[in-house]
Amino acid sequence: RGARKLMLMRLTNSICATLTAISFVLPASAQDITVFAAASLGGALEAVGDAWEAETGGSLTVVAAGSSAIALQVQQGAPADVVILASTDWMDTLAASGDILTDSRFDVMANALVLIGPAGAPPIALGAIPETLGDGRLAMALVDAVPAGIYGRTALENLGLWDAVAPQVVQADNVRAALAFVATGAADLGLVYATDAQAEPRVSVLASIPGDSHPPITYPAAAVTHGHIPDALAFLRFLTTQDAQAIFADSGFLAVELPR
Amino acid sequence: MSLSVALRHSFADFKLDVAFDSPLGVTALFGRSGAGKTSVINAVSGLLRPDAGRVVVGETVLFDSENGLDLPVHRRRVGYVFQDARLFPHLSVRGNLGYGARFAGGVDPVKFARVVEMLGIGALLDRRPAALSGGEKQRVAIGRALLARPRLLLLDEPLAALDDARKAEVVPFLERLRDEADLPILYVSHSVGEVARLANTVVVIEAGRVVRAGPTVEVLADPAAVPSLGLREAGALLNATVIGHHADGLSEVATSGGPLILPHVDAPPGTRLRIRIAAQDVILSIARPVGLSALNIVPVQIVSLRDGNGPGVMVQLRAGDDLLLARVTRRSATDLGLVPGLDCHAIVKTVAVSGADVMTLPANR
Amino acid sequence: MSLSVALRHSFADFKLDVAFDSPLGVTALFGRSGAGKTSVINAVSGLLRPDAGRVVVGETVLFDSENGLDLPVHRRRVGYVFQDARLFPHLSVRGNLGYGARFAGGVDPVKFARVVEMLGIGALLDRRPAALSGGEKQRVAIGRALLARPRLLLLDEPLAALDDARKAEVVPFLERLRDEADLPILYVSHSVGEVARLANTVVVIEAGRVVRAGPTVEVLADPAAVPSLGLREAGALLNATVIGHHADGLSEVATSGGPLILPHVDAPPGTRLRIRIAAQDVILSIARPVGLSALNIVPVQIVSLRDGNGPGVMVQLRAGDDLLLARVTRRSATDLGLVPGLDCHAIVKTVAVSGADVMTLPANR
Amino acid sequence: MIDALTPAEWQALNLSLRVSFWATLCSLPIGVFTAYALARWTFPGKAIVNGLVHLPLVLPPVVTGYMLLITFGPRGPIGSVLEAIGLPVAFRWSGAALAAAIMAFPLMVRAIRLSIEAVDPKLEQAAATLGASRAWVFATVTLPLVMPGILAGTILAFAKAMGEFGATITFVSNIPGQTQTLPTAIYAFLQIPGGEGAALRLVVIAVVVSMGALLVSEWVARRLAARVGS
Amino acid sequence: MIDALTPAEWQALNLSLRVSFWATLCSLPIGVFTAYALARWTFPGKAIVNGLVHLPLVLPPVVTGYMLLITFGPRGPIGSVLEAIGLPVAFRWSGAALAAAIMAFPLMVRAIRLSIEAVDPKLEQAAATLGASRAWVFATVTLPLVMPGILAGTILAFAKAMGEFGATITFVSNIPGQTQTLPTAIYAFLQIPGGEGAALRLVVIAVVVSMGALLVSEWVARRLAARVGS
Ligand SMILES: Nc1ncnc2c1ncn2[C@@H]1O[C@H](COP(=O)(O)OP(=O)(O)OP(=O)(O)O)[C@@H](O)[C@H]1O
Ligand SMILES: Nc1ncnc2c1ncn2[C@@H]1O[C@H](COP(=O)(O)OP(=O)(O)OP(=O)(O)O)[C@@H](O)[C@H]1O
Ligand SMILES: [Mg+2]
Ligand SMILES: [Mg+2]
Repeated sequence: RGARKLMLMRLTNSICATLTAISFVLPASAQDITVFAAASLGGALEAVGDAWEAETGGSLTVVAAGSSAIALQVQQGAPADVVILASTDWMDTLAASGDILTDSRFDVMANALVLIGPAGAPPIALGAIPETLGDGRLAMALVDAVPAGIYGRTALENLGLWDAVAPQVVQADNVRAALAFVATGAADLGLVYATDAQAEPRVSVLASIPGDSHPPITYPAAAVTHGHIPDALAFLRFLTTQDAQAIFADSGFLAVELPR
Repeated sequence: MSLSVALRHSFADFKLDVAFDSPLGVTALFGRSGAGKTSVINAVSGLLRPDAGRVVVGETVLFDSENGLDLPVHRRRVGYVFQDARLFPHLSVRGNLGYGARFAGGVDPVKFARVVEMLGIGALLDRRPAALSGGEKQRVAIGRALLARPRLLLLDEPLAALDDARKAEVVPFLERLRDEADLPILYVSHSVGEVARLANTVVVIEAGRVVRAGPTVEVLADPAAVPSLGLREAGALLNATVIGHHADGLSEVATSGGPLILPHVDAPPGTRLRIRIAAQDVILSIARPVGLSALNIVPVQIVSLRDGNGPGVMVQLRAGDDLLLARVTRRSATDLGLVPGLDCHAIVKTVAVSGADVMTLPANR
Repeated sequence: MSLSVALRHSFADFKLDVAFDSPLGVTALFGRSGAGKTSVINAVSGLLRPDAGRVVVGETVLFDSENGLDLPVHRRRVGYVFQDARLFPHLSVRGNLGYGARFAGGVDPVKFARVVEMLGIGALLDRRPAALSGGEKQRVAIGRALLARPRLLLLDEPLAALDDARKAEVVPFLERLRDEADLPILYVSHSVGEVARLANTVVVIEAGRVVRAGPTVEVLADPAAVPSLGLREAGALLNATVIGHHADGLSEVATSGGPLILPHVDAPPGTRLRIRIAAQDVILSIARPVGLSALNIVPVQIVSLRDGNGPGVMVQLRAGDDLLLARVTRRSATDLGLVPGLDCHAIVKTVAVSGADVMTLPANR
Repeated sequence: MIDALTPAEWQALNLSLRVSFWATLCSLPIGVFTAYALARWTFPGKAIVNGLVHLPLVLPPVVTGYMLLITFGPRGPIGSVLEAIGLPVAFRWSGAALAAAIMAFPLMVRAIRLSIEAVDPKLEQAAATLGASRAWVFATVTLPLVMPGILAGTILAFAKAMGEFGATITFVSNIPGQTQTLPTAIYAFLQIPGGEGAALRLVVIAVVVSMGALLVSEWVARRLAARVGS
Repeated sequence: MIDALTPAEWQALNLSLRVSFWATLCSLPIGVFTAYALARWTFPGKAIVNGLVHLPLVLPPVVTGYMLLITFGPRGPIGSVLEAIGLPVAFRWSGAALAAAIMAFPLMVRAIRLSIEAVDPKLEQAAATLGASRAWVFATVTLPLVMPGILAGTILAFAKAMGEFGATITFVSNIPGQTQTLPTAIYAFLQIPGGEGAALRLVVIAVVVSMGALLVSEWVARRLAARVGS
């Protein structure tokens, strides 16, 4: 069954690639598309949607939920054309179960981790985290379950800081909640995405976490097998355009090398 | 219609074991508080499932433990007036009254009006039960049962909370029901006077057992039954026929012992009556007295004398074919030399026989 | 202790406007169903807050709308026996009985035993109210109120669900309470007989208004009060003193009209009594009759005659310094030529005066 | 807050109301039936039914949502049947209503059950002696007397449905106009930088609507009580 | 499921039980008081109190958690005071209990309130005539008669506390041994691919424990009913 599915995917893949190419040449036609995206991308994608609409006249529906929920839902047949997750693991799962067109998968953008503290606090060196923390708390997303938490933990391990701070880590169910711990003063320091830190006036970035201390934080996107593939591919391609990438950059995301 | 009841049931520390038959009409259940009267009625209604027994109304078997027959409560069509009124708090008085009728083909407006009038609840129809007095609640409960077109009426001290005037209005209505609709009635009361008028059969219960049962005339005229019924309530029943009505509001009736003058009886000449004469309302006189305000002087013969545990003696008298009871002091009995066989005169005040003591019998009985 | 009540209150379609004073002891509230008796009692207990009024027990003002005084219910310490028993379903009978005592310094085991014995509820102490019969519930409710050491007893038809034998045990107890504890009692009943014995003051309510109020002796001996009290209940009160007890179980008492023979009175010679003689138990005779089973023949003089709306006439009689009532037919009155001023004889059967009609008065009154 | 709602807010509010309304309405008869069965009957497996009813309360909502997704999803055993007969619920507002109904069910049943248990069986007996069959007794005596409990259960269920989030987003996701209720919209706003203001607006809307419903229910309850009590 | 629990599972179960137990126990008197006030008193602001009680039901749990964080966090107006007097709740199991209690409060109050409203005021009046002050009437008549409702409210609250997740993790995070209850552990497992098996183990544990509590409560309720009814 898997093999047949894979063949089918290949076939449709190539057909669709052609169609996509045509669609870009042809005058804009209405292309309504549904994107299931990691919740943290919601804002940026809304803006992308406006651009998409202006460009093609089609509407974009952004469905924002946790990456795990999206993955499960797509596996169960959710009406998604495109998925964009905050987790490569879950995208791998979808690929393995044949719910995405593997050929259409690519990383749309990237993110970075930063160390935050209360607004106005002076920058510190990473090595000084334990002292700065004292007996205070370090807010992170779930270190075993949520991508931001997993990345953060790996980084701290690679930086040799994990054992020192582990007892003081407070884990939130998502990175925004971790941010809230710092923003409300409940935690002294936090490890969150750069994108989140940027828009929160109650926190300051105290340090950046080097990108090489953890696997790259990327946002993979792909077309859903049971979705409307031509439109999905068209939208995926639109994500690689300058207009779209500019919107992501505005929100603080980092550019990645895009497929051509 | 006949009613036949046989029941056995055990509560934690009370055993009920009663059986009685009543060939027709009204059966009165007497007994002290806690004797088991309500339990019997509950079993007949189906609310209490007895350990064993059989309940038959007319031709219909309501319950028979041997054949595993147990008609559901709502199919028994008993009109049950509970000791506590149990009105539906969410319905108006009107809604309560009409509740049962909807399962029996709708409210008959004529009967509704008659019942409402008799019970004096016309002004209350739109009130909720919570805004009624104790007696008003009880009256509505009576009306509710009557209007449900039951095939058997179960009345558990229905008149206890009512004043005498109201009682005097309700009893004749029940009487008519019994006669016109041939409706069997099982009636619990503490007052013999209330029931003697209605009942064809009297059943006396003590501690869950039947200690006496039989036709009302026999039980009430039996000096031995006096302890069960209460001294003040003892009294015999006389059969009589209306002779005529006098201009001064009195009625004359014929008994086998001679004519009697009674307060006005609302029945045409020829109507057969039953009259209760309380034992303590009868005075005995050796000679025929004169110049007395009592209008009724009946020649009688003493049948038996029975000592009570007080200073009283219960004297059973034969008046024609009927039996009378008189309660006198032992001293009088000695002074007057009362012995069985002695002829003397029973003096009965006309006013002592109240409307509640006179009941009309249907022509066909 | 005295009780003074003045109340005004409006329900949706019922207006209560009553005022009465009773200088001491027991006040009986009479009235037909829905007359407003329970409302009066509720206002005295504090459960109903009347629109205006004043309630004073002895020296204590319970309620005074003018001074804005409204003693909370639990501080009034009224022992209220409700028309519906209102037992606590989660407490055993023992728990119910002891409930009030804990707020009044604990249960007095002697009194507890006495009350339990009188009410015959000894075997029920560990049961829950749900497993009691109607009369048993009411008895427990009476016990609960009595054991709460109240300073005022409010009894709303407490004996309606009880058999005569039980009533005969409870009434003397209330009497003793009244006398020994000087406990004012407000007593609602439909039965004059039940209350005449106890009450010092009678208040008759009709449709929310007091139509008669006054000392029991006066109200009961007043032919005009008969319609309010009910024909069968009319009867006068005689003052008497115990002379002695005879070997045959009868007692002799002296009245201003002459000696009377009564069933045994449980009181030593010299005790002052009050005796109720129902109007319908009195026969009038022009000549002094002989050879009668009735032991009491009292010379009397006719004071007044009053026609009822039936065929009866209420005759008020003077017997010595006391007043008696006799109910006779109009025909007898004419036949015998009864007119005010006429001397004649009142015949009273000894047995017609039951224990319930005889009440002892405390020596100091 | 003072200016009118944005179309997106309207949509979420509209959907939340629709979902909560239908969730409550459709579960009401089942809730009353279940409550009655639990209160009055003894039957084998009663404990299991009781347990099942309470399950959504005990489990983290995600788990309930997950189970719903597996069962009622387009590829689930029940969902595929529903899909086949043209009644799909997954990723529809009807699915959101299903999730809300299931999450609110224990609250509704408990309230109604409690009220049924408080009805004096003596009144039901009285109705039976007057000729009312079991069903009639229920309809004419039990049900009216249980109205306050039903009302309480309904309002609890409605409030819960308005606030239901975890099971909903897991089961039917967060599709604007289809399954994006107020709570999931609030969540979505909270997940993006700078979304707190928008989330707060939605919170206020949710609070205002729910408090309104609550006030109405209290008023109705007082009316009901007055009808019985005086 | 057959083999013994892992230490981590034990820890989460232990903590969940502790949190739910204390949440239920401590909110019980307040719940009874609130229910009584709502059922029997009229006071200004009653509607507001009623609304506040229901709020956690209406709001997405995250929002409640966020509000708790703002109020009871170390910098919050109440949290800072608690911190100062040595009773910190943030990131403690006591905070988890607080969150669970607040989330469960509306359920508890509704159940108890419903029962209080079902108590016949005539019995309370009877108690008053026997000399019982308001407080005594409450303690000796109302309270015993309301026991079934209190029991129902308690078990509802306990079940809700066992399942509470959103507000808890938002308020006190997920610190193993401190604030990692069963639901947060389950949530964490569900977030990683392939975590379903481990999550299922925990779900089963949660279900078994809660059903046990439910059975016990039903048994106690039957005992209570039997005491009053026969
Ligand atoms: N809460 C109420 N609202 C409106 N009317 C009421 C209320 N309570 C009583 N009533 C009316 O007030 C009148 C007096 O009632 P009350 O209970 O005092 O009568 P009662 O004399 O005790 O009668 P009963 O002998 O039947 O108990 C009745 O007509 C009754 O319907
Ligand atoms: N559910 C029950 N469980 C245990 N005993 C009961 C139950 N119901 C009644 N009893 C007992 O059975 C006996 C008979 O009760 P029942 O109600 O039939 O008496 P009753 O003759 O109607 O008395 P009353 O005149 O006082 O109403 C009483 O002793 C009562 O205590
Ligand atoms: Mg009875
Ligand atoms: Mg009354």
